[in-house]
Amino acid sequence: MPVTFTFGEMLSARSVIGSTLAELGETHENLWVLTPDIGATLVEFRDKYPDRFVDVGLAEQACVGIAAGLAYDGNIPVVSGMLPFLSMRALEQVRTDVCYPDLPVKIIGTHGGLVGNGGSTHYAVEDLSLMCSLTNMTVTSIGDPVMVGEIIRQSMHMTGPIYIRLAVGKKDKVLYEEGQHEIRIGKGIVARDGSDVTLFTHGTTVAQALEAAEQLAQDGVSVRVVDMFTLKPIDAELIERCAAETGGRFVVLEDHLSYGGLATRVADVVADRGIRLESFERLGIPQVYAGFGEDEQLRDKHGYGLSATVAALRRAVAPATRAAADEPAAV
Amino acid sequence: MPVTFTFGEMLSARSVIGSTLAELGETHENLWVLTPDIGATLVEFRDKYPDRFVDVGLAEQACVGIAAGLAYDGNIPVVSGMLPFLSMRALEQVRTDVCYPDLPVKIIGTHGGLVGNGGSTHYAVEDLSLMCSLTNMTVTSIGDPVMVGEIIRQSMHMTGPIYIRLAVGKKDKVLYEEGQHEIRIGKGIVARDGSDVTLFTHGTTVAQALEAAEQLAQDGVSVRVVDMFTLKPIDAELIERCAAETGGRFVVLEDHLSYGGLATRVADVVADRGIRLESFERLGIPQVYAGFGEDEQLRDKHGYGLSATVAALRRAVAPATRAAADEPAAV
Amino acid sequence: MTGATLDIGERHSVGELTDLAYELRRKLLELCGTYEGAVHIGGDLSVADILTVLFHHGLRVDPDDIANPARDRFVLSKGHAAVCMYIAMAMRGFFSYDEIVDTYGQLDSAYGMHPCKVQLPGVEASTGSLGHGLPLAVGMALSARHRGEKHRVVTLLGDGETGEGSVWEAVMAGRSQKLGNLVAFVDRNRQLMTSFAEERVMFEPYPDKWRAFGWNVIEVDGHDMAQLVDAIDRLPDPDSDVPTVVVCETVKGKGVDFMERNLAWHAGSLGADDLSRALAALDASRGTTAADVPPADTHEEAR
Amino acid sequence: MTGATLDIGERHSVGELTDLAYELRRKLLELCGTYEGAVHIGGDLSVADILTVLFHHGLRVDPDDIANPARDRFVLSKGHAAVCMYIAMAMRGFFSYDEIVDTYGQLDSAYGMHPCKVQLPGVEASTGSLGHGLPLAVGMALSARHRGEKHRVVTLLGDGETGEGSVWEAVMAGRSQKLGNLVAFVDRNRQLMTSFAEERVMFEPYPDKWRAFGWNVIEVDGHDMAQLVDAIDRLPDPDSDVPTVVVCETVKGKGVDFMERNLAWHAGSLGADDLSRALAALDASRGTTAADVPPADTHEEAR
Ligand SMILES: Cc1ncc(C[n+]2csc(CCOP(=O)(O)OP(=O)(O)O)c2C)c(N)n1
Ligand SMILES: Cc1ncc(C[n+]2csc(CCOP(=O)(O)OP(=O)(O)O)c2C)c(N)n1
Ligand SMILES: [Mg+2]
Ligand SMILES: [Mg+2]
Repeated sequence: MPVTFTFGEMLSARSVIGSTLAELGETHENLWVLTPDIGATLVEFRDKYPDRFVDVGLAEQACVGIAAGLAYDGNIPVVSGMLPFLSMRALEQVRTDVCYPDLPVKIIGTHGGLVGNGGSTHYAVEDLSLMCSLTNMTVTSIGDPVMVGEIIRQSMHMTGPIYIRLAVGKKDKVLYEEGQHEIRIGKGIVARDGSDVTLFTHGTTVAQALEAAEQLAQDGVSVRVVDMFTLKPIDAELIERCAAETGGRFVVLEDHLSYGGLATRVADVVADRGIRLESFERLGIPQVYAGFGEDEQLRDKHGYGLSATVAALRRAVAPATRAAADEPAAV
Repeated sequence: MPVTFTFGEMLSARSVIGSTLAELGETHENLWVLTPDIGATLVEFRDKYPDRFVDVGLAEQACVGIAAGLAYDGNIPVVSGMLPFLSMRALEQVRTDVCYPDLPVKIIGTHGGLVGNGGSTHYAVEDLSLMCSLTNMTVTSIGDPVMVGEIIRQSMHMTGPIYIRLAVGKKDKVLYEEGQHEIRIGKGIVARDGSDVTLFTHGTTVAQALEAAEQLAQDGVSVRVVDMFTLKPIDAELIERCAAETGGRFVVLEDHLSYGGLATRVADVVADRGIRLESFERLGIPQVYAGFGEDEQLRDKHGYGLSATVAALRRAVAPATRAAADEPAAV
Repeated sequence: MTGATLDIGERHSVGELTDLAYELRRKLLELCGTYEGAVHIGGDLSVADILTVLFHHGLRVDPDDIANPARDRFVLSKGHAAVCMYIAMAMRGFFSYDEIVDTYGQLDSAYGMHPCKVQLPGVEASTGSLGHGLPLAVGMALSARHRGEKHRVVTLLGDGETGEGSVWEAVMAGRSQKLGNLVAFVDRNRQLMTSFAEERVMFEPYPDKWRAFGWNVIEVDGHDMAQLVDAIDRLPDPDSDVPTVVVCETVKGKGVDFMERNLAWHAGSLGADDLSRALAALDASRGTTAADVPPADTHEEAR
Repeated sequence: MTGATLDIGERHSVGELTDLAYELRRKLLELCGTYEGAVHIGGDLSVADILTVLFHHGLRVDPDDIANPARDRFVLSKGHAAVCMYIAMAMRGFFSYDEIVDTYGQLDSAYGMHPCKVQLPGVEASTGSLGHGLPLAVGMALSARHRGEKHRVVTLLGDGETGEGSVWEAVMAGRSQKLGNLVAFVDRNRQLMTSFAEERVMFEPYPDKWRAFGWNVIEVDGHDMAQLVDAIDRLPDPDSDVPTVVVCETVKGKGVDFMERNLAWHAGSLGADDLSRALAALDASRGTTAADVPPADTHEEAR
């Protein structure tokens, strides 16, 4: 049963994972769900399909390897867990057992970004960079809780692996009205149109981006917000179009290290296509281990909160824009 | 006893590792060498300092964790092994146990790139991307066997971690005459000067880059070859200077996926600094798992061998240069 | 433990240690009653006795000289019990309990959900991702051995944590490197985060696993202070060849009836009402050990 | 083994199997004599009997129907013995031996240093990085169990490989998932790449480790064909609850005196001269088992 929702409402993305998988378990008899002891949201699936639910306990490597073994035999395994561990502890298994034979294993989890106040062992801040490094991997980061269900559903048709990143996933704002945007893996979403500057973002910071755009609108600045929820393959056409249509002004905002994630994916396209930009600025996690604090506090502290986003957008549209001083010293 | 060498000679980089560590073991009583059963070249160190040599067998995770434990107690541990395994199997240990507390652990190993004919489980083709993703990590890739010793020696003064990548390391050409270049971690080496186009590279393909430059010279094209052996922190000043001094024409050549490695590091700088390029082309491993074959065969097959390098340089200096057709379809 | 240069500090009787553990649990519950976010209270309560006996009897450490090279090293491998360690250390004089309560989990606090050596000198390693502590401890024990130091390296693992392969790699390394100065405590509370042990992961025969990996095994009731003290006093000489594991039979949530062996209390927070209920339960449970708590009803659901 | 629908193929006597293993070793040495690069000949020779008994007696597989869902699955976890598997499979009719010899390790060959399922249908998984095969096998066995299929999933590991934590995670999972259809062979040749077992890594008491992890353990001389056949014939019903490990006591380099228990022959290549020496040694060693080969002189050096 698809979740019903209302635009602007708060929803738990985790519960969307749970209910979507339980729904798909019905139509896909080869769908399995595996977890390394992070199964709280999978209870519905577990209770309906106990034979296709595998909790291996604390054993991320085996979890991914077992998923690959299932996939070799024609199954569609979903590995669900906490991304700081799934993206690193099991990385070689993801690369060698899943990506190399190009198996339809889905990795989905929470704690992407400086979220959850667990401290630096518990933040996945380089996960998108790691996953984009892997051949055959499709990499996504989702902010809208309803979209989580949509992406999982679309991914059922994929022959290769996909990585789906969430933030904490306990309380997430529904960003899009039903049918408002075409949602397709590999295509960015113009979440808000605009013509002065493009603000690229993904995941948990899409809501913040929309808020920043709204503030700029009050100054008469028209900000385009692109929800680039697919980082790999990247929507290069859209990036090129945005450069042309928003005066070559780009700001990239993400709850991820500011190098290696979306900002770097955009920089790759800019270099490959010889796109001439007027300004380019990254808002994301600097080269530090962030410590404790609530999500918003950490974003503010590390220079990619709402006010920093507003400031960066203002800088982007100001004359003589290149803000070289903002470039981190050594990266 | 430092290795003596002659320019142009073939030398085993592995034996340089072995002899350098054995030499440093004498002056640094807190230097340890650890390996997960890849100890053949460490015999000299092992025999001289058996108490500071730890072979844990097949156990990459423990190897890195133990190294971190040693470093917490004031030691300088070197972990030596095969990079496909060290860079992935132990990645979370590298991130969480080494990089987060910023410990002086050195990771050095072989099989960076499509080398050694071991097949796709045995090639480290995304390792530089992975390592550059880690905060506090210094990332290097060395082609000249003598330089390997120099970099290890320099790294003894570092307070944080370093990653040192080699190819197979059995037979490597001495590229630089003694004292010819200043070698400093964090600074690129202009291995050959030139004014028409810059060819950035690192590691095993530096020799190939020099050969390509020589061929272009016969056509009257002046190629600057930059050995960008430090990928992180990247020498942004040098990149900016090269853009200005070689007509904004860049080719990046590397035995690594063409996204995520040096080419991407350069693209990051280009975007950050708003560098206007006339042309930019990546030569590296495309998004495939490469299969079997000897090093040179695989480079040729995958479009980054010598002739492909020569062709790319010619394209770069040809009028109306942007070779958009060469951009991979989906990355 | 038989250290070399560092004095063990004040000597406590088993009764005093039991009182200290009670005090530690009280403080834990109080923090859990005031802090808004979730606290890993289940796994904290399950190691309160172990951490008490370590910081007040077992470990040769000096709160006034935290970098003394002769100190015993303690690595909290089950890093989610950080706050229990912070308070145990505060009670030993390392930190201020009030500062812990006042800043826990707040921006830039040194006291967060998992121990961070970078931010909190006095803890020996940054942990929180499970399966990391034992390899670190092996490295520290190797270093001590090499320097001829006589201190021990002690680590505390969750039983679920020992599902991690990295743990068994380190178990093998500790044995192969002949580290008699290495001691692992396992909090054998028979619960993971979302399941009971044996329900989804079969750990039994548990102590045999360590034995088959060549370790010296001591089995105790992890809430019986006399047994814990005895285990520590029986540890082999740090110069010996075989590392020791102390398998502590424990109860997750120990001391608070509604939390005991209850999957819903892996982590949680107590309102003021629940706090007084919890404190009353704690008083009622004084003097009980793991053997007194009935086995789990494994049909109950994780929340 | 007792499969469901697939026939086991031609039945061989122990004597015939022994001859097939001899033949396999001959072919291995010949390839090692012609191919210029290094071959993992030590670890190949150590599993030649195991792979022979599997492909000619144990595994219900059909070279003419490689995707038959009822087939037993075989995962070569110690992927560096790939060429030994290729030849064993060729002898069973899967591949052409000549094609293996002609293309081994060459550009775009399907036959390379480590098995690649993508390039070589017929092998069940891409392996080579050690510690991956058992988790894959657990997944395949789970799938078979779920579908009510009666086939087995068999994997072959190196003893050194079982130092990897990922192996123990999968050992635990295989037991917890109650996979009686899962069988692991361990090539217990007591050598890693650069050291002898027990010298730097203590594996003993080795079979106890598997027992303590809840597996059914069978111990055999891995070069004694009668014992190997017997072990396979004694495997429990695939529908039973406990996975089985067959710990095979073996000799790295078995059959060639100058390679036996010699660290220098983890990998290598034979010139024409050495090839004839090796073949002569092979003939001389016919009929010997692991028990006949003296223990290693562990003071010899790895090259
Ligand atoms: C590598 C890793 N995976 C997952 C987690 C999330 N997690 C925290 S506690 C826990 C359960 C641990 O069980 P156990 O070790 O028995 O400790 P207990 O909860 O009983 O204290 C899990 C899965 C983690 N911290 N690290
Ligand atoms: C994860 C990993 N680390 C290292 C290697 C390199 N390597 C190949 S074989 C080998 C030794 C393996 O020992 P064992 O499992 O006993 O197999 P044997 O050599 O005896 O056949 C090593 C270290 C590898 N293939 N995979
Ligand atoms: Mg537990
Ligand atoms: Mg072996």
